[in-house]
Amino acid sequence: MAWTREDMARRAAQELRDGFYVNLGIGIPTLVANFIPEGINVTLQSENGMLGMGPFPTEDEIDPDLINAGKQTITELDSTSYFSSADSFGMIRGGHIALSILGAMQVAENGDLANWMIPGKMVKGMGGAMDLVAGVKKVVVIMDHNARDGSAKFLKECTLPLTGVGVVDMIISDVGVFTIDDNGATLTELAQGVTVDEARQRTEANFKVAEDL
Amino acid sequence: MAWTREDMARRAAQELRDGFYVNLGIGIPTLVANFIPEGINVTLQSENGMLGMGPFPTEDEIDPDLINAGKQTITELDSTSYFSSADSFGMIRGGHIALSILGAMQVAENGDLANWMIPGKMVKGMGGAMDLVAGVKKVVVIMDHNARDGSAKFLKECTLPLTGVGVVDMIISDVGVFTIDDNGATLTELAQGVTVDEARQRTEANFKVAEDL
Amino acid sequence: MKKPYPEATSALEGVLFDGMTIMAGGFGLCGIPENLITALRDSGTQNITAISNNAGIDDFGLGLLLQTRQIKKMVSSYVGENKEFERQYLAKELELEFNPQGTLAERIRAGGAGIPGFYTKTGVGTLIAEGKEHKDFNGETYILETGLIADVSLVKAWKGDKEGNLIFRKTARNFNPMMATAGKITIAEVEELVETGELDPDQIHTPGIFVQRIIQSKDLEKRIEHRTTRKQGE
Amino acid sequence: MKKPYPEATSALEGVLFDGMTIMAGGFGLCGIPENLITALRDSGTQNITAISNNAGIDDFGLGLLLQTRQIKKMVSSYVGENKEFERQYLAKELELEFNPQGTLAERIRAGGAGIPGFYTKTGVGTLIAEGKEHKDFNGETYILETGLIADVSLVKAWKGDKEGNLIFRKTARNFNPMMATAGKITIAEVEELVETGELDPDQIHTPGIFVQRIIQSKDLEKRIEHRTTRKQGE
Repeated sequence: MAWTREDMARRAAQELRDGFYVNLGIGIPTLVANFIPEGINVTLQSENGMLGMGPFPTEDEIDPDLINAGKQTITELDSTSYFSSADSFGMIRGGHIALSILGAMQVAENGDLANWMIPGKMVKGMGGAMDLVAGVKKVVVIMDHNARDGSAKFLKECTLPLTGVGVVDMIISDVGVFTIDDNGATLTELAQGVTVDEARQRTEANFKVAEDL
Repeated sequence: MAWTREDMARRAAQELRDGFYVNLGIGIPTLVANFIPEGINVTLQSENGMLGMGPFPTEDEIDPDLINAGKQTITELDSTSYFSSADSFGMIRGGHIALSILGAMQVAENGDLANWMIPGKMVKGMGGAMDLVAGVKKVVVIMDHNARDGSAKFLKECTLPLTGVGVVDMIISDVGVFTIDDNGATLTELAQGVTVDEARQRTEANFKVAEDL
Repeated sequence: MKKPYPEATSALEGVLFDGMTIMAGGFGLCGIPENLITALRDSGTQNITAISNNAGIDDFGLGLLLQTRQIKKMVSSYVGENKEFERQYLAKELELEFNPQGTLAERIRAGGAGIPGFYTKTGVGTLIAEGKEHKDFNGETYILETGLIADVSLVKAWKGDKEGNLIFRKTARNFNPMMATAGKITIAEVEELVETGELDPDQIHTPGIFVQRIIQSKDLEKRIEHRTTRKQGE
Repeated sequence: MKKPYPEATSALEGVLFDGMTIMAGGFGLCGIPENLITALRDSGTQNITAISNNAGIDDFGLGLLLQTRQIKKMVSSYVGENKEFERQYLAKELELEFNPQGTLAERIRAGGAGIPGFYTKTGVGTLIAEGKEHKDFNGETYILETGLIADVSLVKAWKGDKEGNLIFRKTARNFNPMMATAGKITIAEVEELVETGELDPDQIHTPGIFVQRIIQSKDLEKRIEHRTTRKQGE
């Protein structure tokens, strides 16, 4: 029984450290906010110009001037500040955000990331993804380990157009956790019920296996 | 009887147009604010981060957090806004200021300006002068036509290190008014009691003389 | 030099021309100049290059100008919310230039601040970097991006005064402040147009020097794209 | 991750080292981090490279660190107010790098925003341009300037909260906001340290992400360089 989306989000939340400023992508990464460990205080950045993102609003609290980067209505906190898009991406590009958690279509064993474009299909645009992976100190990908057709998404080389080169530091998938550094990829954790063999079978990328597995 | 400092400031004020945003340098240029024509509304920028500079304060109004680029205490107006030095020079560099009026050590007939440094002497720094002359749409110099030793300051070529190349559009001196454009310099007005001959005698630069003189 | 205009149509008078470049503020439908976009549509101006983070939705925001085929080219970071956009793009009726969102924001800021080019590591090694100058600083590779300016910038603020000083509200700020600096002519619409002196000078986000014309918005809809809520007490 | 510190000396603990680069906010004596400068002097840190628009006066501001010979190099736009500076410079005891004020401000902003280099026309054809890369954009020549960062930035704000959010007052803002973004560690001193939530989120000039430590200033002098007045009724 591999990890569910919630399991992945819960595992990603363990990467948070007290005092971190964090940017969460759309989709599963958004769920990470639900699993922030007790005693850990993190501040969520929304790249459309907000630091200190609160929960979704109640019906009464909805404010059309207050949305996140996924264009969802949200709320503010005591600690909140607002700023322009230029200042927001100055923050991101300047390396002030500790951690970005986002989704992926493909990741390569050297950390290359593809998550914005499928040639031949209508392209919606990269939004802030290229800026985030280029600027944020640590990039964690949460993704289903395989595509719907079963093909591998963790590859020797990405076949889709890249979002960034060598930018991914960690993959959290239903199979487990992989870290990527200058020495390549390493499987460091397995989801319950998943074996190293299954992980290998479902992966095209080369990876080492941590000694304790 | 050539122009006094007040005469020069009064003449410079005639370059102001309604709605202009203007930056006035330290010294005689500051006096221009006293001669703004009736019905003309101009907004003074102070490059340390203020738009809408008011008059000097009364003793009661002095505020150490409110100074101009000459580090003098000043006051604010109803229209005032404050901003950072980066935003202030973005405004200047981006061409949003219509007119800068400043002093000069030397001006060349092609509009080169030298006003920040005398080699061999202690150099205080250029402050914002290089940014202003590079970014502001029209640059007017107010200066004594000759140095204390009688030597010319309006030259064929500047001998002092430059503040900007080809940046001066107009000189207002005790001798009169010179305009400078791609066709060179032209004497367009004479101070009362000054002849074209005297202007030539006191100038090294080549200049044409306007037909009406 | 009176900046206030009675409404959007008159505020656009004399500054529009076919083939022009327009910047329009907003992120999604948040903080968009609704009145000015409608007036621009009604003006019939053709072959517009529109610089805006998004392209609106089919029947709101810049989508209105797509419906009428007034836009020739979009410069954006994300256009995923607009079906008409997709149709025109796939039919090659519309040009599209994608910029990473931070690069787009910085290019606009640079344009307004007299910076013709800057280096960024965003997009290095991707399609975005193709044909762009590469340069190393301290052992890392960066690409050269250029400043952007517009013939007219349309921005939306919360409050403004008669000098054109603007204050934005919450995440409706987004691209508006930079676009205000990057328009040869900037026209602002504000929810509340107040007398000069009513805004605290320390809190002004956009100094009036950047705003040539200003109107008070009428009948703002402020549509919400994704109304996401939690239950009371959750 | 508690940001508030009891006073300047403890706020500087563990982040200082000989040969370090410091940014210090302020324009003239306006908006300078008085307490932090005094504490830096008392720390005895040597061979400092100080990036600051000015160098203080003989007995105030960064002048205090010149008296004690703790500064090896200044990066400034104007140092005309300081006799001790002049003496040390002429005696070659002090290095000096002049930057045009706007270039200095932009270099600091760039450093904080991850921009390693940008082009400007400021200084083209002057001594400032010597040895710098020149590049043409649209037929005009510009020079390449680089981003600046500091090991520690010392900034002064009016109000701050315990998250490090800052609000500046009037022209005391000046270089402080950019320097806050460009310090690997940024330490702020504020006239009023308030509880988180007391500052309006739309009015925060420097978001807390840029501020690692914060103190409330004690015994501020806020000295005035040129007390210039008009008579009542003038």
